Amino acid sequence: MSIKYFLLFMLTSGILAFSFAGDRLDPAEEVKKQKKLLLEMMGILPGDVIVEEGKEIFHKEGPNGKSCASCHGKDGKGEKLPLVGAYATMPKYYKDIDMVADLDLRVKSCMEKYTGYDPEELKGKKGRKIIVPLATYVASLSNGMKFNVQPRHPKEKEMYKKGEELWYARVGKMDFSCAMCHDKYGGYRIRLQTLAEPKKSKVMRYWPAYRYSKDKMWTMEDRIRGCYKQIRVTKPPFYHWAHVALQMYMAVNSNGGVVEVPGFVR
Amino acid sequence: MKRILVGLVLTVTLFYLLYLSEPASAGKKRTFEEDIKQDWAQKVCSNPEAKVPEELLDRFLEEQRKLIKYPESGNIYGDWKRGEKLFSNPKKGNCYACHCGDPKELACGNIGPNLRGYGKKKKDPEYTYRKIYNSWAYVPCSVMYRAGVHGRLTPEEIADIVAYLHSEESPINK
Amino acid sequence: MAIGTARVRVPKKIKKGKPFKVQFIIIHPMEPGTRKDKKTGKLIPAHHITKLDIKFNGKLVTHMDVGGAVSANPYFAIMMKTDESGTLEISYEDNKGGKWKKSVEIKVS
Amino acid sequence: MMNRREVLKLAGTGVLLSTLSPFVNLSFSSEVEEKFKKHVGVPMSKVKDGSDKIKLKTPTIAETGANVPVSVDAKIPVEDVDWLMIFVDHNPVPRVIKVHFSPMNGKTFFATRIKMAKTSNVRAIIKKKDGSYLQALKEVKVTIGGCG
Repeated sequence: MSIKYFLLFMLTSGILAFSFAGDRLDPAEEVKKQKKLLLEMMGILPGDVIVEEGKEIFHKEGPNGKSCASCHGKDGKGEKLPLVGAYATMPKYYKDIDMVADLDLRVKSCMEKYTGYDPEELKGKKGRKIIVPLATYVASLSNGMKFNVQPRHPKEKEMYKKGEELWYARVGKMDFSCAMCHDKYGGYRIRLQTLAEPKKSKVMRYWPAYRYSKDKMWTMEDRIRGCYKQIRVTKPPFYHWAHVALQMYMAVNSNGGVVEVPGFVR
Repeated sequence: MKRILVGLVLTVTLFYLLYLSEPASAGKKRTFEEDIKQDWAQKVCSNPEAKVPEELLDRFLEEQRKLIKYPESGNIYGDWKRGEKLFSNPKKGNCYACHCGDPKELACGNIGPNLRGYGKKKKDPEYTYRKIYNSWAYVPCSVMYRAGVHGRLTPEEIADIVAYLHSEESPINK
Repeated sequence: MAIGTARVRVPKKIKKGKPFKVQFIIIHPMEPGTRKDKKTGKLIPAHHITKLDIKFNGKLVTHMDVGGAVSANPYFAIMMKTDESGTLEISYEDNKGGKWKKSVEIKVS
Repeated sequence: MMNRREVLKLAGTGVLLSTLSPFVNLSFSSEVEEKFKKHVGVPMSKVKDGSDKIKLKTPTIAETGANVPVSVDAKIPVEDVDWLMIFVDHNPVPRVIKVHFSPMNGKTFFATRIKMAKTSNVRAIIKKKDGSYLQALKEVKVTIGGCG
């Protein structure tokens, strides 16, 4: 994570660098222009390229000769097991793995189970290079559709409950919960960054998202890990139940939101 | 003889300091599960309103007050220049994440009140110290983290921040 | 994503002799070589695009000397004009010997 | 009229400043000037202000230095332009990119996204084919991000 160190370096030096004699800009307003300018300038967003990469992986045969498309059809539009609209119903209970899975976990488990990928290949950061683009592509197949997650299976209900608990749980050395920053103080600023309001903005509809401050595509699992790191709590490993639980809670709160993946966020 | 004694004392202090600087769990990686374990107060605050139920309020406040400790020197008014660094440093106090104060700091948040001119409000520095050490002793379940309780700032460091907020010399009050 | 992959965007309708915008991004880490590794404290070796040529029907339109401070997955935009249809070819190389090409057809009306 | 004491005070300050300045003030800007000369090829003083002709667009405050959009739109016929350089004073390597145009460009336009190490001037420097230099300059403040 070299970029993180680079950021740290320039941010700390940035603090020393201000001298604003005379000009009366509202920093909070000025800062929004960066995103606007980026969006204006770009005929193409890097996120779109990553979706294309995911599409390639989707149609590429795995070690046992099958690709995702073998089961789900070309572009996920197969008659059996179509993926169009699937993301708008996730997280969800899957019988074959007897688990409630979020996007990342489902993609990973499918690759291991049906296309013969070596689980070792999909582990850790190396695996993220395959799973993130693929997950983004799969999610983008639901673009334009409305989120509709209704926990019915007992395990789904349990996940929702755990997610809600985690959402409100004050934890760690900074006593934060998701809710403190994103419900109660949503819309306020930490430094110059306006705190997102995931429930109001129906957050799941625009994740996975491209983060321009990191030049990287992030799934919601990456985002949740980032949040915990920022509140000084050890990050849950990828595909941990906490990701599924929190996304179950946020997904229900995103119901009705129209999927638009990948999003474009700071 | 004297020298040996001094040496012994120094060694012991050194080891003690080493012991202090490394928590028992050093070497072992902390896990998410360990880190989301809550203390009683955190549990009480974990509700959508972030409020302490009426019947628990007295116990809550009393417990939180008891957690406040003072610097060994007894001095709660430190060095404002050191305080400024602690206040600004994103890896230490990071107070500017939520508060504005020095007008030179553009990148300041608005979750907490603007602290510009705080020293002129004639607040008791001891109150300031206690509030930073444990905000929950004053505002139960506040979003302001309990810097002293969790050891994110030492009592001496908090005293420096108190000076930064109160001193006439400090850019907060100039 | 495979390093060096590019995506180019040109307007759908291009008029003869009228300047139009060519935008493209290239997937590349653009490591400037001035950053330190967090763990080892050592400099991370530079790995960035150094040269880029935009040619139209074999003729050089724009040449760029690219430094490491261009953002990761770099984006570039230029204007160009032409009286004839043809092939726009973007070729680029990095300091580690990577060389790539990307072509798009341009039709003027 | 100044009285004697004031004159003395002024003189004293002058001496103090002149002894200090080589260490404090000038060292930084001269470093930039040195780098400028190295990368641009001419001293800063040879480059004229062209802000009326060169439209340089950047955010004034950047919430991340990793990705600062920069676009240059110059009212100078592209036939007259030799090259355009984006130069960031306080980057470890100030020369970000050098773009050589041709008449086929039709317009002197360029846009990209750049990394900025810290708050700094961003310059768009144009060398014209007649050997003259023009520049437009903007300060971009790079700010500290969120939770540290």
